[in-house]
Amino acid sequence: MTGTETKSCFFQFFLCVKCPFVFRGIQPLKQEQTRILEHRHEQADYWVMQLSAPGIGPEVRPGQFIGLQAPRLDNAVLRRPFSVYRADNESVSILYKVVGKGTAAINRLLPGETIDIIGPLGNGFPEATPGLTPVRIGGGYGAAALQLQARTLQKKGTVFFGGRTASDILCADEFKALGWTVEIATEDGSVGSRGLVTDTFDRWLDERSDTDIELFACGPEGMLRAFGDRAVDRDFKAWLSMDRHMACGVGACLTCVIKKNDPEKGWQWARCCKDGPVFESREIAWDE
Amino acid sequence: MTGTETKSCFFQFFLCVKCPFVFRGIQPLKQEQTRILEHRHEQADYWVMQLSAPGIGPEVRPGQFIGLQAPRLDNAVLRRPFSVYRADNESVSILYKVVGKGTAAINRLLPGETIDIIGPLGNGFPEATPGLTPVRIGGGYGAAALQLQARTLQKKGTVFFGGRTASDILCADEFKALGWTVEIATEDGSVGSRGLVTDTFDRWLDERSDTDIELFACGPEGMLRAFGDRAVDRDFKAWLSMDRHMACGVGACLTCVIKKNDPEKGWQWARCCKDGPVFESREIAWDE
Amino acid sequence: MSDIKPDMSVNIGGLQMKNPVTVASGTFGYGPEYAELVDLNRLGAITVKGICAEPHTGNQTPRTFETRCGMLNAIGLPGPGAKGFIESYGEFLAQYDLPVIVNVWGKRVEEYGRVVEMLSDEPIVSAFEVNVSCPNVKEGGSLYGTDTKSFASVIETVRAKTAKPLIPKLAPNVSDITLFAKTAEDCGADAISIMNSYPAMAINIETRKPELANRSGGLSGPAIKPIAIKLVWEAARAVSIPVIGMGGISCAEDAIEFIIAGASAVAVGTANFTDPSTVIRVIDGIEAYLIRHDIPSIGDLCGTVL
Amino acid sequence: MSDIKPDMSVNIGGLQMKNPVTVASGTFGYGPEYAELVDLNRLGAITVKGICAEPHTGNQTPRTFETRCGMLNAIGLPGPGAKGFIESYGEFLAQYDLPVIVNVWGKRVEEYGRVVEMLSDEPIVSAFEVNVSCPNVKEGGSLYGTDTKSFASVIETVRAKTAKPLIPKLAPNVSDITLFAKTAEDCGADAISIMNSYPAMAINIETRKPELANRSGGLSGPAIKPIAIKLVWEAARAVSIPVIGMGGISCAEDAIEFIIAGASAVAVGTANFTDPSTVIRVIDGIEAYLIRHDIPSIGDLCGTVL
Ligand SMILES: Cc1cc2nc3c(=O)[nH]c(=O)nc-3n(C[C@H](O)[C@H](O)[C@H](O)COP(=O)(O)OP(=O)(O)OC[C@H]3O[C@@H](n4cnc5c(N)ncnc54)[C@H](O)[C@@H]3O)c2cc1C
Ligand SMILES: Cc1cc2nc3c(=O)[nH]c(=O)nc-3n(C[C@H](O)[C@H](O)[C@H](O)COP(=O)(O)OP(=O)(O)OC[C@H]3O[C@@H](n4cnc5c(N)ncnc54)[C@H](O)[C@@H]3O)c2cc1C
Ligand SMILES: Cc1cc2nc3c(=O)[nH]c(=O)nc-3n(C[C@H](O)[C@H](O)[C@H](O)COP(=O)(O)O)c2cc1C
Ligand SMILES: Cc1cc2nc3c(=O)[nH]c(=O)nc-3n(C[C@H](O)[C@H](O)[C@H](O)COP(=O)(O)O)c2cc1C
Ligand code: FES
Ligand code: FES
Repeated sequence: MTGTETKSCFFQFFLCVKCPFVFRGIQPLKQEQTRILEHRHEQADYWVMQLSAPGIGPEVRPGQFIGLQAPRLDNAVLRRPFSVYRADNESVSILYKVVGKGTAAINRLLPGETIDIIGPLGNGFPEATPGLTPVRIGGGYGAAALQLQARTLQKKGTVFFGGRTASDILCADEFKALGWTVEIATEDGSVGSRGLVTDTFDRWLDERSDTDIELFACGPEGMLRAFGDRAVDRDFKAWLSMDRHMACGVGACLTCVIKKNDPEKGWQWARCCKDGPVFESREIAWDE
Repeated sequence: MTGTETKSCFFQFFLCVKCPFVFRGIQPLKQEQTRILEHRHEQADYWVMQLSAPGIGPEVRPGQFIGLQAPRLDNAVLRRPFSVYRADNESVSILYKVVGKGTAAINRLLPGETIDIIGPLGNGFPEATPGLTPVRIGGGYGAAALQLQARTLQKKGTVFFGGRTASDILCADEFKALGWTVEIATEDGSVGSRGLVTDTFDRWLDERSDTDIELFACGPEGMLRAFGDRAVDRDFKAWLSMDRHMACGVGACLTCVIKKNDPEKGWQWARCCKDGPVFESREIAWDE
Repeated sequence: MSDIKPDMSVNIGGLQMKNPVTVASGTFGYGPEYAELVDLNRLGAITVKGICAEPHTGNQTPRTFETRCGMLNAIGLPGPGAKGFIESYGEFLAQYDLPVIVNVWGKRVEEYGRVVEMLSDEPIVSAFEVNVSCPNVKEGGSLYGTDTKSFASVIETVRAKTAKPLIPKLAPNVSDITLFAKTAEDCGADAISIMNSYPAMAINIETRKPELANRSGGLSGPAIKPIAIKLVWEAARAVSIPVIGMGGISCAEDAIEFIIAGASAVAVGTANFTDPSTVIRVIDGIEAYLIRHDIPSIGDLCGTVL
Repeated sequence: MSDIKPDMSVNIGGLQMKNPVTVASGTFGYGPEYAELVDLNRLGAITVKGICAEPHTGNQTPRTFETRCGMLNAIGLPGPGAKGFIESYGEFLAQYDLPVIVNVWGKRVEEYGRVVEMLSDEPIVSAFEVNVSCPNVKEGGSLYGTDTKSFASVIETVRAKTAKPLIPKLAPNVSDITLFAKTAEDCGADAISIMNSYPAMAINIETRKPELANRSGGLSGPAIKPIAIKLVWEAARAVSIPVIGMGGISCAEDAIEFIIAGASAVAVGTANFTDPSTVIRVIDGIEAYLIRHDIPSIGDLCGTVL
């Protein structure tokens, strides 16, 4: 949804009905057989995989994701969602962490092998508001979507990374290369300051004279919520990319629903895959 | 069973009870994690795979088989049975044809990858009877078990291969190298004489002055049965290695049963995996 | 092999379909969701997500969980209600050459009647699939599907409300599916569909919590196909109304197996998630099979198991 | 994490097992078959292939067929009969420190009584698992498992013939498993086991013949695990006798899931074919889990689902 409203509806179900491309502009969803162009180790459990995708690559907006079918994993029925980490006219890349059977199967693939993907999925981040200072908050693989978005911006800003330890901090060098200020906090102090990234951010914010900032965040839910709270308290906008278990990725199955505030009913469901995954902090009805 | 009888029993179930190794001598069944040492194309859909197997390799008798778990085939619950094609102190090899999902999965494996096998399974061929002329009949991958057996013999004989076309004829050169006479018949005449291998064999037999032969055969059931009939008619012994769908491979599940003649009941079941896979033609109660 | 195109069309109790393939309710949304990936005009019909008279919120999350060769779902039938459905999707669906099977449910017998009544005159609605077998709503659902009396009362009630094709969707968790198939036929159903997802559960052994917020859910996907084939085989022989078969279809071969077992049409469910092109591959694959085997019409294959 | 070894022993209605793991009937023969690959002394118990009073030949072949994440079987309960079993395997089994659960069946109620009577005094027999749920024999089997009256008459009959632990094995294809669990308890059963393979079918689309000679068979393996977990969970809460859980267990995590759902013991079936070392890995894995989670005894884990 991310900002645009047509008319209020049950579950936002029919937003895309009259014109299925209303939120996508001219970019329709595609299913594409891709070839692995590169598959390299990034750090710790993180890997980068580049896929040939001349159909999907040029259409991707930052914050969108793809649904990837793990080949050779013959007992899996669901695709795995991954944010787009890089996209160009010929390819898309993902930055992924090996956490379970699907990502382990993907990890065994070699360049030249084929992967079936659908995308681009979701609405991605909204356009950055001119005049506001860009702030980015990332945890773990959340850095992937953020840096793709940062690449599209003229304006430089500050990015805050948080994690348990050094290996959870990704893409810091890329942000530096783009000219951004990078602030890092790890719980064990193995890189950056020791402690929570919220503390680093609070100190930074306290030192500023204004709150003319706009925040885009992607990371674990606890982190997103903490920054969402700050956005409300300190009166700035925070666009949060939410992570939900997904089955279809296209809005059909109603697996990935998330509670959105609703003036009449208290809350109503929105589909993280189709209506999100990015929501403004005020839209989200956090669980008690 | 192959020749040895202890006492008549229901299903031959308790043959191995008092001493589980009675038919195996000192060679117990083993489960072994093997590494692929070599994986090469033989011809058409046939491949040879050599596995490191210092536990099983030295124990194998010709005509025995292994139960191979197709790695990466995460939706399969059953092992696949393959005759041992070569065995030495360090390894076993199989000669296999890609026919379905299991063999296709095996086919994708590379040297260095691991495979879990159990073996040696079944009783294999009995000792060749001294004084009798060895005759071997093979079709398709049946050649694998036969040539391993031929390697253990001093005496040379004649091997007959039959198949639809040239690519179904395997191991002919190996038999020649062992000093055997090789007779080939293919239905399309692409190699050897055109026609059925039974015809070639009948002509050969008619030319002989005696029937002091002993026949070992491994191939499609139709072929085995045709030679089994000849063995009865012409009064020689034919040891037939029977192919049945298998689940456990060790005699536990009663999937692979085959009808054996029984003087009292007409027929009784025997387990192809445990009591076979080799049966003397007279033991088999062929279906109508 | 013949040169003439085989006749793929089927008539499911009055519902005319250009080919025997639809999608399973709840796995394909209401139409727009997959419209960019799948040419809706190719489908024999679309079966939309379960609708009841009023809007419904469904269960809490997590709502699905992947299992080996299958998945659990306990979505809990959220939906916009009968009015909301027509308002939101009526115009969209009318653009296509596509019969619409509306899957309906209710918490009480009268609610089944109400939703069918509300939708029966809508031109966009081609047929009703009556879900008496949802494992994921406490009310009604599962009872109506496993007790022949309650089942009959639901079917009689909806039958009185519409002349459009009526297709009860049977519950799989019964000892004798033929009792329900016959009851459906006796109560005037035009066809039956088999099977809904099977009541099932998964528990996370680290948290000791069920993997679904609803605790249990329904198992679907390739894992259950052999169960579905058996149920379709038994039911199809017991009644003379057509059967729509589903449960684990992920390729044309699976669909053909259902048809040989006795299904007149089939539905692709979970496989839409695995691969959205499945339903098109199934349609093309069935046609190719008919051509390869020189079978002039799909009806000639139905129920031909030996 | 604790240093003391957890207590793995369980008592299943009078049957004392050193750990909660047995094998599923029909997947492990009578003992000798896997004895070269699996150290039988490690098992909590062995459950042997179904035995009836007289020798039985079973079904024609093909008898099994692999499906996605599972298999179908229609072996048809061939076996040496009660006398043949003792003659052939009694001495062999007596060599081990291994309780023997004998799975019994009959074509009629009296036959159930007869096989139990014939075996009850045999010292080698530790307990009876009563198979009222075999999907692959026309007679009795499936009826006894899906009709509470017939079920009760079987259990009462065998109960009268033995004082040894009696464990009815429930059929999964019922709408309400708790009815059968309670009936078992009421008829004096000491425990119940859940589940048998699920009635299912596969058809070869080229020959149009069923893949099994018996046409239909029973589905087992990882595919059905979520169904079994749900049944065990429901049954265990309905009765106070212990439940032996099975259905698709292929690793320690699967077994632990059953135990958390309410099973007091578990059985490994189809996975013996996939990997004969499964049952040992399951035993070791459960113990490791108890140690890792500081759980002093396996009983403390049973039924702890939140
Ligand atoms: C919109 C979106 C974007 C994502 N982008 C990325 C990315 O750029 N890089 C990346 O590494 N990961 C990303 N993820 C998470 C990724 O999808 C999961 O890590 C992956 O699906 C796990 O698959 P698996 O089979 O390896 O894990 P499983 O074996 O299925 O499960 C292992 C663990 O992962 C968790 N998990 C499973 N599915 C999901 C899911 N859909 N979302 C979150 N956690 C899950 C499970 O709860 C479990 O704890 C994204 C998820 C979403 C919803
Ligand atoms: C004792 C014995 C020894 C064997 N030795 C060899 C050998 O040396 N080389 C070789 O290539 N093959 C051998 N086979 C056959 C081999 O086991 C099968 O080809 C293999 O299991 C097929 O697996 P799949 O998953 O590729 O086929 P599937 O996808 O399971 O089936 C494909 C086709 O193969 C048939 N098939 C499946 N399982 C078996 C089986 N157990 N036996 C026969 N046909 C089957 C099916 O009916 C089907 O037509 C042997 C079989 C037995 C019983
Ligand atoms: C996510 C999901 C949602 C479902 N929702 C419904 C529903 O609303 N109404 C219904 O009758 N069946 C519903 N079903 C069941 C399917 O229509 C189908 O009967 C079942 O999934 C078996 O088919 P499959 O194995 O091809 O998925 C749902 C299934 C899934 C997986
Ligand atoms: C080949 C085979 C034979 C079986 N024979 C029997 C039997 O004789 N008696 C019985 O009660 N169950 C029998 N079963 C059912 C199993 O004991 C078990 O209940 C079922 O397979 C589910 O467990 P699993 O998924 O771990 O295999 C058999 C199962 C298989 C696969
Ligand atoms: S994952 Fe299906 S609706 Fe979002
Ligand atoms: S395959 Fe199990 S007994 Fe032969």
